Amino acid sequence: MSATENAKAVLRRLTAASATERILISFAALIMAVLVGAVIILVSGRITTCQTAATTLFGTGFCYDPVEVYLVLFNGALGEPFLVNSPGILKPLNPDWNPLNFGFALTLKETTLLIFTGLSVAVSFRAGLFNIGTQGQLVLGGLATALFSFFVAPLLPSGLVGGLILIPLAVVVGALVGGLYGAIPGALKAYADANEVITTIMLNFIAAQIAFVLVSEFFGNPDSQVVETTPLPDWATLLPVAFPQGGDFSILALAFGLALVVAVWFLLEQTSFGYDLRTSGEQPEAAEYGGVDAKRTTVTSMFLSGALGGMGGAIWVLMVMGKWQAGVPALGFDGITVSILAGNNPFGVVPAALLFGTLKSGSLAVQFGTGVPKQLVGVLRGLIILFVAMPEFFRMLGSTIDLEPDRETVATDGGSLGGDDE
Amino acid sequence: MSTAVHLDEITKRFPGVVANDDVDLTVERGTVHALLGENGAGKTTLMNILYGLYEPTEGTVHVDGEPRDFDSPADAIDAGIGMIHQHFMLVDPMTVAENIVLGNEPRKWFGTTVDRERARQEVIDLSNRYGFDVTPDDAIEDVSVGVQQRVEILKALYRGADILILDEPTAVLTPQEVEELFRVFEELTAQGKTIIFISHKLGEAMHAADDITVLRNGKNVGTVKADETSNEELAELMVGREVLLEPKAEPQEPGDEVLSVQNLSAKDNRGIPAVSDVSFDIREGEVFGIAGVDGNGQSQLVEAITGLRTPTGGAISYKGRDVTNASRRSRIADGMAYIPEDRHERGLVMDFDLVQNGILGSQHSATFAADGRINWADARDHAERIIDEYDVRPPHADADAESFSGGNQQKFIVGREFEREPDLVVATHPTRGVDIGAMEFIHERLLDLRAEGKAVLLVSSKLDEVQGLSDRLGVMHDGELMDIVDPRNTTEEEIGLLMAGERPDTAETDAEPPVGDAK
Amino acid sequence: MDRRSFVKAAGVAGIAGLAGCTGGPSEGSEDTTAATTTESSGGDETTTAEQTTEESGPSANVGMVYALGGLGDKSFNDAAKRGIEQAESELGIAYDEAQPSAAEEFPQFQRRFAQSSSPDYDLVSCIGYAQKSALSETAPSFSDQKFMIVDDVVDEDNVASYLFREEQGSFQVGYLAGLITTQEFSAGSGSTTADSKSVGFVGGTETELIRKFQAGYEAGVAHADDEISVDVAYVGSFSDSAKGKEIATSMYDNGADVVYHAAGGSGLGVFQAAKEQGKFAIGVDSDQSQTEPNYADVILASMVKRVESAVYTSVENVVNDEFNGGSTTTLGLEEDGVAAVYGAELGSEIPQDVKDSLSESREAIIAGDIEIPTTTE
Amino acid sequence: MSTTTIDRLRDTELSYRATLAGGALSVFLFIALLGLAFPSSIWGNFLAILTSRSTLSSALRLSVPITFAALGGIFSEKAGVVNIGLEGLLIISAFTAVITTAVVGPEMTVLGLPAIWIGFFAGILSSVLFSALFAVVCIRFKADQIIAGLAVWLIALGLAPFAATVYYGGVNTDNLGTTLGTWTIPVLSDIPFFGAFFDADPAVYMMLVAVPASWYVLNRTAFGRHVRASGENPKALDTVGVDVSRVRYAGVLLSGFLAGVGGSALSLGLGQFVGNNQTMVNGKGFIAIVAYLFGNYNPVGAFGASFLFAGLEAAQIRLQQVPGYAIPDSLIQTIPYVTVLVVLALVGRTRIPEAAGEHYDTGDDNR
Repeated sequence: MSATENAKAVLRRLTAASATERILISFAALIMAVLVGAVIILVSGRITTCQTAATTLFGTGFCYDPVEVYLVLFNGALGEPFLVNSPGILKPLNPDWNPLNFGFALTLKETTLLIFTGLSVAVSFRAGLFNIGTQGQLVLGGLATALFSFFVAPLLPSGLVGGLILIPLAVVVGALVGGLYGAIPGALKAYADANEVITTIMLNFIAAQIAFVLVSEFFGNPDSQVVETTPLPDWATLLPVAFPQGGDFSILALAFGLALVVAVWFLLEQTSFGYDLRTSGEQPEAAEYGGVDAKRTTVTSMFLSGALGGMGGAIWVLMVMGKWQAGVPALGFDGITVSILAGNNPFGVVPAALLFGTLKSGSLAVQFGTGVPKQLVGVLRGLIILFVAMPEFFRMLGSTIDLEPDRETVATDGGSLGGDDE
Repeated sequence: MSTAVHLDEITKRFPGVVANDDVDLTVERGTVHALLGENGAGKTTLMNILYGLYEPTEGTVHVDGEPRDFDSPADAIDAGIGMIHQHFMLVDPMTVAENIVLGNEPRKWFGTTVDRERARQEVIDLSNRYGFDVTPDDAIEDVSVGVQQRVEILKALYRGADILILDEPTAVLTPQEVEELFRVFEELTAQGKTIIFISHKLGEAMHAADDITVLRNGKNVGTVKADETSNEELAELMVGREVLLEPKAEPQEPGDEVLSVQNLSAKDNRGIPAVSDVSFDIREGEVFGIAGVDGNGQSQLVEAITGLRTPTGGAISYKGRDVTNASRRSRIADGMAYIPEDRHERGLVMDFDLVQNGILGSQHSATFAADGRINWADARDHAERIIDEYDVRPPHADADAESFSGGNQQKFIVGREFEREPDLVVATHPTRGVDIGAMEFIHERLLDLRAEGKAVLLVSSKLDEVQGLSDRLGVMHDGELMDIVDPRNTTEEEIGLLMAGERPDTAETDAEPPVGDAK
Repeated sequence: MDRRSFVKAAGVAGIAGLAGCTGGPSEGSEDTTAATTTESSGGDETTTAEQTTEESGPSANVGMVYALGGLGDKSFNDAAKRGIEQAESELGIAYDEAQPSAAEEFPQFQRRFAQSSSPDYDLVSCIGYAQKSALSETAPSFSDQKFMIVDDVVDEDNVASYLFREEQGSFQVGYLAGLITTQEFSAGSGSTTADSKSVGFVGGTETELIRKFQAGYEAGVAHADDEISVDVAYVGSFSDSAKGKEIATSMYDNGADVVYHAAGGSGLGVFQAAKEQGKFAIGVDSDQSQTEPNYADVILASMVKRVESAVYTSVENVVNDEFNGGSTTTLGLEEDGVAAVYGAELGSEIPQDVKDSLSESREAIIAGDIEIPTTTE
Repeated sequence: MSTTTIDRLRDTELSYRATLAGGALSVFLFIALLGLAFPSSIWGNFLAILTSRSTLSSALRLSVPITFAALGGIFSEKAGVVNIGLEGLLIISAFTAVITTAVVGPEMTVLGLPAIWIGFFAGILSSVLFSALFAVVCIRFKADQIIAGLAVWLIALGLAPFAATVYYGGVNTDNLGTTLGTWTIPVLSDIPFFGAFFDADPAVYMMLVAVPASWYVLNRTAFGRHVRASGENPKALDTVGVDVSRVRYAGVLLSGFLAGVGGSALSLGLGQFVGNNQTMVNGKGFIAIVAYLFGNYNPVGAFGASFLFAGLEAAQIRLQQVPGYAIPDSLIQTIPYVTVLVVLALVGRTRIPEAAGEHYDTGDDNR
C-alpha cells in the first residue's frame, strides 16, 4: 500500500460517511476545537502578565477572557455586529452594523481565495491524489498572471474595456501555468510511479525559489526594495464593488469562485470525465477495469487541480495585491484544511472556506483587541482538523445517538460482508 | 479417545445476521475433523470463535474438558490451539524462520536481541520432526503457497499447538499438494495432534477426515463418520435438497472465430514472466474453459486479453482485428464483457451505489453519456433492471456496493456484464462466493449466451465448473497452456496431472519440478 | 475596546511562571474581588481603572506596525521598539503594536490603526521598506491620518519618510574589520592573525537595501587594504539564525577573522559562530553588544542605525505639532543616524590607532572626501 | 516460483541501492574529474568545497534534525502509522526545549544537570506527549493518519509561536546565550577531514549512535520484528498473541522521542527558537519523510539521504561565497529538491509497509 493509497483510503472513508453525519461531525469538531481553544486561552492568560484581569473563574484572575476573545473574533471578522462592551454574555446586536464593512470584506477576501484553493485540493483528493502542491501551483499561477498582465496591459486600452479583456485572459494564463505545474507531479506519478506527496512538497519549494529568482533578477519592480512585480494599473485588477476600499475584496471574484464551485460539482458528478476521475480516486483498479486510462486521468486531474490553484494565485494577484510579491501566504496549505473539512465536496468547500476565512480575518482583531496572539487561530484550525479526523471519537461520545447507519442489515446470505469468507 | 474440543450451544450474532445458531460440536483427540458447508454457512465464524478472534454471543467453548473464555487468540494459543487461516497470516518480507517464531522469539543478551541462530535451529528441528520441507532463510514472498501453508502449520506447532484449525486449506493447492497436505495430517494425528479443517468440498472431507460436521445457514445439521456416510448424504445435508452438481453443455456447432490468442506472453506486477507462449482461439457459440490452480498465469492471461495488461509478446486478435495493444476502453466499446476475478478490487467501486456501478465501463458509451454528460436517469433504470433480472438482494439501487453480500455483488457484476450485449464474455470465477441458486442461474445464463452464438472464455479453479460448461478446456500451469483437451472425454485425474505441470506423454522430459513440490 | 499593557515576562517569571503561579493579573490573588467588581460593573469603570495609571490620558496615541521578523530580533524591530518606549516614558504617549507575519497583513494593520476611533491614533509608524507599497495605498485613503515610514520613501503629504545612509556606517565597520584582520589582535573570546586577510559579510535577503550595506562594507574594507578578500553570502531570510550560523561558520573556517551581518534575526547565528570559532563579529542596527550581552565578548562593534531616533523624532514631532508630512529625512554619519559603535566589552581593547583611523574616515565621509557606492553593481 | 524469481527480486532491491549509490558516486567523480582538470574553474571550487572538513561538519550538524525525524518516521510507519506530523513534533520540541531552559535559567544547574540539558529532555518529553496524543487519536479513535498528522503539524505550528508571544511578546524566544556546545575528542579530532566526526555537537554524536541503534532495534530485536510485522501484516502479529495496538503505540511514541531529540538539538544548538512563518524547523520534518522514503525505510539509508540533503545545503552555503559565481542563491537552494525529483523520476516507487495507514481492529467489538 503506497502513501497514495493511504491517502485514498483516507478520502474513501471521508466520503463514505453520510452527508448528515459529516455535517454533524464538522459541527462537533468545531465546538470541541472552540472549547479546547478556550482552555488554551485561559492557561496562556495565567502565563502572561497584565494589570487587570479580563475574567475571573474559580477565584482566579485570568488575563484573557475566552468568551471575549471569541466575540472579538467574530466581531472583527464581521465588522462589529455585536456590542461587545455591553454587560452579560449575550451581547445585543449593533444597530449601526452594516454588512458592507471592512472586516467583513477581509473575511470574504480570505473566503474567496480559500474557495479556489479548497476546490483545487478537493479535485485532486477526489481523484485519489494527495496534492500538497496547490501552494506551488498558486505561486507560479499568480506570478504568470502578474507578468502577463504587466506585459499585455500597455497594449490594451485602459479602463473598463481593457479590464474586461485583460482580466479574464490573465486568469486563464494563471490557470494554465498552475495547471501545467500541477501536471508535472501528475506525469511523474503516472509515468514514473513517483509518489505525488513527495513530489508536490518538493515542487512547492522549487516554485517559491523559482518565482523569487524570476522576480528578483528579471521582472522586479525597479522602484521597490521588496521582491515584487510592478503594480498593475487599477483597471487591470479586480476592484472592490460595494465593499469599502482596502478590504481587497471584489464580489466579482467571489461570484466567479461560487460559479466554479458549481462547475466543479457538475464536472465531478455529471460528466463522464468526472466519473472517470472519481472512480480512479475511489478505486484505481476498478477504474482501469472500467476502461479509464489511469495515467491520463492522473495527469488531467492534476492539471485541473493545478489550474484551480493557479486561478487562486491569479485572484490573489488581481484582487488582493495588484502585483505578485514574494512571501505568498500559505493559501495552498489552507486549501488542504478547507477541503478536509468540506469532505472534498465542492459545495462543502464554501462553508469551510467561510469558516476559515472568518477565523483568519478575525485573528487580527483578536490580537488587536484582546492581546491574545493571533496564532491562536492557527491552533484552532489544527484542532478542528484533528477532531474532524476522528469521527470515531464523537461516535463514542454520543454512543446513545447511533450516527452510523446499520449497513450490516442488508447482508442476506450469511454472516460475511462482501463475501469475505469464500 | 478423549474430547479435545467441545463447543456447547454456540450462537454468534452480527448486526442483522445470525452467523452461528446454537451450534454443538465435539472433536475427539488425535482425529481429523472436517467442517463442511457451503460458503456463508458459518464455518469460519465458528472457528474464529474457537480461536478467540470472536466472542460468542451465547454458548461456551470447552477445550480438553475445561470451559474456556478466550478474549484473544493469545488465550487460545495458550490453550494449545493453532489456526491456519485461508489468507495466510504471514509477514511477506520476513523470512520463514522469522515468521515462525514471531511473537515468541528466542532471545539472547538479557533478552535484548533475537537469537537468530537458535530460531533457525528450532525451525529446522521442528520441520524435520514432522517431515516438512522448508528453508528457514527464504523470504515468505519468495516461496510457493504450499510452503507458506506449511510455515503456517509450523508456526502453530512452534507455539505448542495440539489442536490445529485449518480454514479451507486446499483451496490454493494443486491436487498433488493436497495429497501432500493430507499426508501431513496423518503424520500430525499420529503424533497426537487434533485437526479441524474447513472445506466445502465433499470429496476432500470424505477422503481426509475421520469425522465430518456439516453446517448449513449457521446451524449444525449433522455430524457423521466419514466411513459411514456417502457423497449423496453429505450433499443433501449441505444444501438441504438435491442439486444438479455438474452442469453439462450440449455440444453445438461453433461459428466464426471471435478471439484468437497467438504465442502470448506477459509478466506479472513484479516483472516476472507469468504467461508464456499461450495460443488458443474461441469461436462464436463456444465456451472455452481454462482450468488451473490459482496463480498459474490465468489472471495475467485474462488481463492481457481484456486490455488491463500489456503483453510482452505475441498477438491477440478480436473479431478479426489485432487488439494486442488496443486500450481497455476500446475493447469494452467493441463488445468485450469481463467478469473480473476480484470483485472488490476491480468489479465494483465499493463506495459507489449500484446506479453508479451499473455504468462502470459504459460511462463513455452513447447509451449513458451522450456529449460527455451522464444521463443518471437512464443509469438508474439500467441498475434497477439488473437488480430485478439478476435477483440482487436487497433491491436497493441507492445502496453502496460495499453493503451487499459477496454473492449479490457478484450477481450484479454478472448482470452488468451480460447486459452489455457482448460478443465475447470473459468470465473469471463467475460463481465464486455465490449461493447454489445463483450459481445455477449464472451457469444457465452463460449457456444461454453460448446458445445465442456468443463466445465465452471461462476461467475457474473449480474443475467441475469448467469441465461441465466448456466445449474445449485449456489447462494452465506455470504460465503455460499445458494442453487443450475435450472436457467431455477427459478424466478429472488427467486434468489434475496437467494442472500439476505433468504432460502424460512428456513427463520425463519436463525439467522443471512442479511448484513447491515436496521431496 | 479593552486594551491592556503587558509586562514582558521573560526573565522575571521563574518556573512558577510556567506553572501559572506568578503570571496572570498583577493585582494579585488577594485582590481578585476587586478585579471582579471592576469587570462586572461595566465598561465605564474599566476605562477609568485603566486610565488611573495615565492620569489625564496620553499626549498622543501611536500605532506601531513592525517589520516581518517580529520583535525579539535584537536589531531592527527591537530598535524601533526602544524608540517608542523612550517616547512613552519621555513624552507620555501611549502605543499599540502589531507584528505582521505576512506582507499581506501590512495594509490590514495600517488600516486598523488608521480607522480606529478608540483611541484615535495620532501617528502610525511603519517600520521597514516592505511596508512601502501597502502604505502607498493606505496613506491616500486616510489623508487625515499621520504616518511615518522607515527605510523607504512614500511620497504623500501625510507620510514622513526616514532614510539612513547605511553605506556610510557600513563603510566605517568595514574599515574597522579591514584594519583588524590585517593585524595580530586578541580580545575577549576572539583573536585574529595578521597573515590571513579575509573578512565576511552575511546579508539577510538579497535586496537593494542590504546590498547598500554590503557595498559600504566592501568599500570600507578596501579602504583599509585592497588585498583583503570579502566573503559574501545571503541567508535568504531575516529570521533563519541556524543558517546564519552555518554561513558564518563556513566563513570563519575559510579564514575570515571578522564577519559583519546585516541579516536581522539571522545575525544571531553569526555571533554564535564567532563565539564557537573564537573570531569576531560586527552587529547591525542596534549596539548588539548590549542587546546580546551573551556575545559581547566577540562583538567588535555594531553599525548602529538609529531607527529608535527616527521613531522617537517622528513621535516628538507629532506631539509638538511639527509633523513633517511629505518630507524625507535622511540620516547619515553626520546626523548620527548611523555610526560604528564599538562593542561594550571589546571596545576598550581596540587599538587607539585603529580608532583614530576610523575617526578620520568619519570626518572624511562627512566632508564628502570619500565616495561610497550604494550598490554592489 | 523458482530460485530465479528470488534472485530477480533481490536484484531489484539491489539495483535500487546501486542506482542511488552509483548515481551519487558518479556525480562526485564527475565533479572531481572536472575539478582536478580545471582547478581554477567553478568545478575546482566545488571540489574544494566537497572535500573540506568544514563542509563535512556543517553537513553533519544540518542533518541532525532531519535524521532524527526520519528515524522517528521509520518506527512509526514501520509499525503501521504514517506520521506526517513529524514537522509538528520538531516544532514543539524545539520550542519547549528553549522555553524550559529559559524558565529554569540558562545558567542554572538542577541536580547536577545543566539547565540546557533539562531543556533538552523537556523538549523530548513535549514531543513524546504530542505523539501520544497523535497515537491515541489514530489508534484508539481511528482517525485518518494523514489528516491527524496534518493536524499535529498545524497545532504545533500555531501553538509554539502562540506561546512564545504570550511569554516573550513576540514569536521568537530570546536567545539563551548558551548552546549545547561542542564535544571535542582529543587526537581523533585532529585527523584531517574525518576529524569533523570527533569535533561536533553532542547531538551529532547522538545521531551517529542513534542510526545504527535504530537499525539494530528494527532488525535484531523482537520488538523491531513486531514493529515490522505490525506494519506489514498486523493480523499476523495479532494471531500470534502480540497486541498490535501496543506495538503501534510504542512505534509512534518512539517516533515522538526521536523527533524530540532532533527538535531539541535544533533549537538548543542555536540557543533560540525562531517562530516566524514556518518557524525555524521550516520543512525539515517533511524533508525527513522524503529522506526515509528515499532511504527505503532503512535507518542507515535514511541517514544517508538526510546527510545528502544536508550536504547539498552545506555545499550550497559555501558555493554562494565563491566570487564571480553568478547563479542566484535561490536557484542553488532548489538543488536538493530537484535532486529528489530526478531520483524519484528515475527510480520510481519505494516499498511502503503493506498495512501502513490502515486501522487495525481486533476481535468483534467493532463489528
